[in-house]
Amino acid sequence: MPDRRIYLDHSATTPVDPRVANAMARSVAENFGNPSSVHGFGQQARAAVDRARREVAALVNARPNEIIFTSGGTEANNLAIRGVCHGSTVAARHIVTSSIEHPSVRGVCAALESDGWEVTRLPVYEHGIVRIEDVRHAVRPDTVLVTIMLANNEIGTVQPISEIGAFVRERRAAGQKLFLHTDAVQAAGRMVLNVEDVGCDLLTLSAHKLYAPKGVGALYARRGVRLMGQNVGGHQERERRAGTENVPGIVAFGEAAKIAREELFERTAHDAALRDKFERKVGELIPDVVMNGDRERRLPHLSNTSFRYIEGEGLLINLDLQGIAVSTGSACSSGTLEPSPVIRALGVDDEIARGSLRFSFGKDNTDLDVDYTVEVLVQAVERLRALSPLSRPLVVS
Amino acid sequence: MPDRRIYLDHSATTPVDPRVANAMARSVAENFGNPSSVHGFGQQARAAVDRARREVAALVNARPNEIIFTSGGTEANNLAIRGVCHGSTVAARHIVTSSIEHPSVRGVCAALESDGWEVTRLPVYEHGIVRIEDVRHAVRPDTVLVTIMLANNEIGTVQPISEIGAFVRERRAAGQKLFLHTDAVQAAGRMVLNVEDVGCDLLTLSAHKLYAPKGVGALYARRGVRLMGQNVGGHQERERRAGTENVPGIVAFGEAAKIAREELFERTAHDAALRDKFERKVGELIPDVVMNGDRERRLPHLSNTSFRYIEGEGLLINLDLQGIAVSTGSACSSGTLEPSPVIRALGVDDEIARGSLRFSFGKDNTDLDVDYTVEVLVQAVERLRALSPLSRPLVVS
Amino acid sequence: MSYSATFKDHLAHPRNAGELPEATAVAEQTNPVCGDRLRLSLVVHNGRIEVARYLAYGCPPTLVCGSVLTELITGKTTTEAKQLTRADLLNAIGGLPSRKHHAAALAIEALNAALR
Amino acid sequence: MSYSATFKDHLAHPRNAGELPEATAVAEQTNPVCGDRLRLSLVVHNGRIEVARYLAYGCPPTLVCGSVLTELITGKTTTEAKQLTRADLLNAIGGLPSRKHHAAALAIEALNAALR
Ligand SMILES: Cc1ncc(COP(=O)(O)O)c(C=O)c1O
Ligand SMILES: Cc1ncc(COP(=O)(O)O)c(C=O)c1O
Ligand code: FES
Ligand code: FES
Repeated sequence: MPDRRIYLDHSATTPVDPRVANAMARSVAENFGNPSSVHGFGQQARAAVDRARREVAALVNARPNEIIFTSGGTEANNLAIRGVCHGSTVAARHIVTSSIEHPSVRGVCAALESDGWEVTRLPVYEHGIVRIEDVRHAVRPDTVLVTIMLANNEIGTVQPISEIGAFVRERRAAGQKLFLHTDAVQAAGRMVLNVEDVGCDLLTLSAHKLYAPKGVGALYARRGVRLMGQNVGGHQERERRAGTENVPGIVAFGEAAKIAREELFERTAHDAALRDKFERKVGELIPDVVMNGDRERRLPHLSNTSFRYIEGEGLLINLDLQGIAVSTGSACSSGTLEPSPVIRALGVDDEIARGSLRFSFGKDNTDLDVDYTVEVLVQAVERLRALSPLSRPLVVS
Repeated sequence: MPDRRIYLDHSATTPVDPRVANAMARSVAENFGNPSSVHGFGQQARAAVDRARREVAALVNARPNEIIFTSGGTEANNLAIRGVCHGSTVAARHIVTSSIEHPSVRGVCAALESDGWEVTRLPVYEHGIVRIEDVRHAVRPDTVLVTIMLANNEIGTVQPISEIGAFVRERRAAGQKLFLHTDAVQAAGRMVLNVEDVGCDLLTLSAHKLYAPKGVGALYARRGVRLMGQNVGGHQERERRAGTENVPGIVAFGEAAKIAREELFERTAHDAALRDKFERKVGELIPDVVMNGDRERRLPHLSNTSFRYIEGEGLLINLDLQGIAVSTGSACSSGTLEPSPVIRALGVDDEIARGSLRFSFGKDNTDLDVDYTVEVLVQAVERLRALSPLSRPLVVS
Repeated sequence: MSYSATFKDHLAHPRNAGELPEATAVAEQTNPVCGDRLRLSLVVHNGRIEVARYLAYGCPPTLVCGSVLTELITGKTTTEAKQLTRADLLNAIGGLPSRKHHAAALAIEALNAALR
Repeated sequence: MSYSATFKDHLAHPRNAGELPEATAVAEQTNPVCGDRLRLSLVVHNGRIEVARYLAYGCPPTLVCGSVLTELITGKTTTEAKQLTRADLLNAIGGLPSRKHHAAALAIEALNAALR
């Protein structure tokens, strides 16, 4: 293992904040009761879950009873999309989504498609942003759900969800049973989130992107949204998500949500400063790079950069050997042959798509981390480019 | 809060073993990477998950790649039952189950029923045990799944799953696509479990009944069982359960499984000694009690006792006020008006069903706990009986 | 289902539990749905409830409603007592989840039957 | 996707990277599915591969197959080299997940093309 280890993959997951780890450890020791139990041990655990629910609600300006705890962002996305579609009382069977959703949203939409639902996937053009006109055109009288992420996990672009929300509300005022779901897993803790302003009916969160542990997430479901439970057979979460609650995970999530709210501006400023410095230095020191996604409408902590002539994974492993952790595409699609569908959706050529790396900064990164990373990166890119046939014509003697 | 607190509700959930809590805390601090990430942080987390998988597999004598981690027993039951039914390639739509399943199994079966599946619920007679002849009669050529729990959560009775397993294998040898699922949430850590001997195709586990934290469970799915994933959109758990893994929970589960295996005989002997002493003293000191469920074929740690003339919840709260935690019915059905369907399935009268309490012992309980509990119980039963009109004829002047 | 401290106190220390050999009025009501039962014995003298006792079988809210009811009515005239509503009783015990309101209804019915 | 130490070493320190101005044989193959590319330059003298160089574009297995292949063939006669199979190459690099076997196939194809 290298001496120095630098974690620049905060969009894949974040280290657990020691304050959060403490809250969790305390909960493991003190609140081991089953929140469904009537006795004191149970009620103590129930109270801890309720406190956490208030904190998570506050993070997105929701009411506590609009928060459904799940096992993570993936489950929340499954519950939101299937829950609305299976719970729909109208005969309509059409969904509108984008072409750059996280695999979990993509996966549920594809599953519904094979059950006979129609799915329209909107383009995002070269900047990686959906156009509101496209949403207006795509929504039909038989559309039940629009599901478009708040911020993308690979390129960080922020989608015009408030505008989409306003449009969906218009349609609903006109009598259509249409709902808006947005996956805010990457946005939470990295921008101000307010479900009233966003105007969504459902919103997905995941704790482990907020310096809390993996295995817990939440779905905000606006009061009145009809949602068919997916995990059934228990009265937990007001009958919308059966199963004994992950009490320590939920307590940790609550603590992390509280800190994320309190330290939001500090964190975003910190991350953005590092990210911007990183991009400036890379631009200066490495030729033939392409920075993917809109420059402005994006999350503060993320840089997605393509290095021409080389492929991302070889570069990733070279960085990893020097202790630097980054990613290609989403962690979930790693290990597939296809270049990232998100980068491809930008309309770039295959080489750019395959040559992209995601650097995502977090609260514990430092200026020195950036310097060291750029230094290592410059050398690794050079080494791999020296190996690449792409820049050199083939001369057959 | 009372000075002395005695936890006798180990079937609802167990306190986390300090060794398990330590393993979990270490994992939170050290293995925060996303197991799907290619870099070192990710691979370290992946290795931790794999180690835990081996331990959980060993607990039931399965192969590691037959273990699917879930968010708990409820999700594992949902995945098993829906997964097999939705994954079935034959036109058949019939399920055989028992009338004393946990609400999660009951709930999924009911959900499938409203989707058009046929469900046969087998009686358990006065001892709370399914008869193998009934299973033989109930299975039809179009039966896809038999789902019967290994041990019941309210009365602790152990079902004849090996015999059922042998029968299911016979039918499969004869060409029927029939599978056997068993919910072993209560059995794990309390009896020897071996999927080969049990002869089941799917088996459910939940960590928090094994002195590990809530929010993690597992489904054993025998190699070759066709299972349609329910939480979709990610390649985790070999495409059978999408979503970033609950790494600390899984690590804790692995540690708890290891300890449960090592200390099984100690623990069962300890629990059985306390339970037997408890039942003996209650029988001696309190008149008009009925002990529910078979006396022999049951888990070692659990006593389900009905106190005639009084109702369980009032008694529960009286005990709770003195620091003793027990339960009525399953934790999950608490808060409903109906007396426990499990106790009712024994064919007892309403008064016995409503008067039942579950005392479930665990590794940290002591002899003194039993003495104190019986002392408090004797008084509380007397107090409540003094209040009960049931034993006294109504004399209208 | 978390009960208030007052509620639990009534459960652990029921007030006025029992029957009255010298009762001038006795009534027992059973809830047909859940089987909960409440028996009320009163000594009414000069139109005033001088002593009240109850017996109850059923869920905690039923037990507590009996206890609180006897406290409420002791010393009241029968006319006053007849005006007691389910809502008054619910207020006195600090509220109940709505699916338990029928426990209060049972107590009021028993009272009215005893006063009839 | 966890790669072996040897594998990573080849990735960090590719052996025989580059081209040969004095090459007697050059071939480049592209995988039609994924676009991975391997270019091989050889100096063959008296039926023996005296020097081998490679360039590669693509996933880590492709880069490593190029590096390991050049090590394997240097010093071999062309007859010997022609007998090298995909399996030999996979063995030499310590195995690959099956969906990456086509990286080894690409390397063997490039070798055969150069020796043709
Ligand atoms: C945008 C987005 N949605 C959903 C998820 C899934 O959340 P989880 O990892 O908690 O399953 C992730 C992260 O993996 C994500 O980045
Ligand atoms: C028999 C049985 N099955 C399933 C479950 C559900 O498991 P979990 O609490 O992990 O959702 C429980 C416990 O609640 C149980 O006792
Ligand atoms: S259960 Fe009906 S009033 Fe108690
Ligand atoms: S992706 Fe095809 S060989 Fe590398």
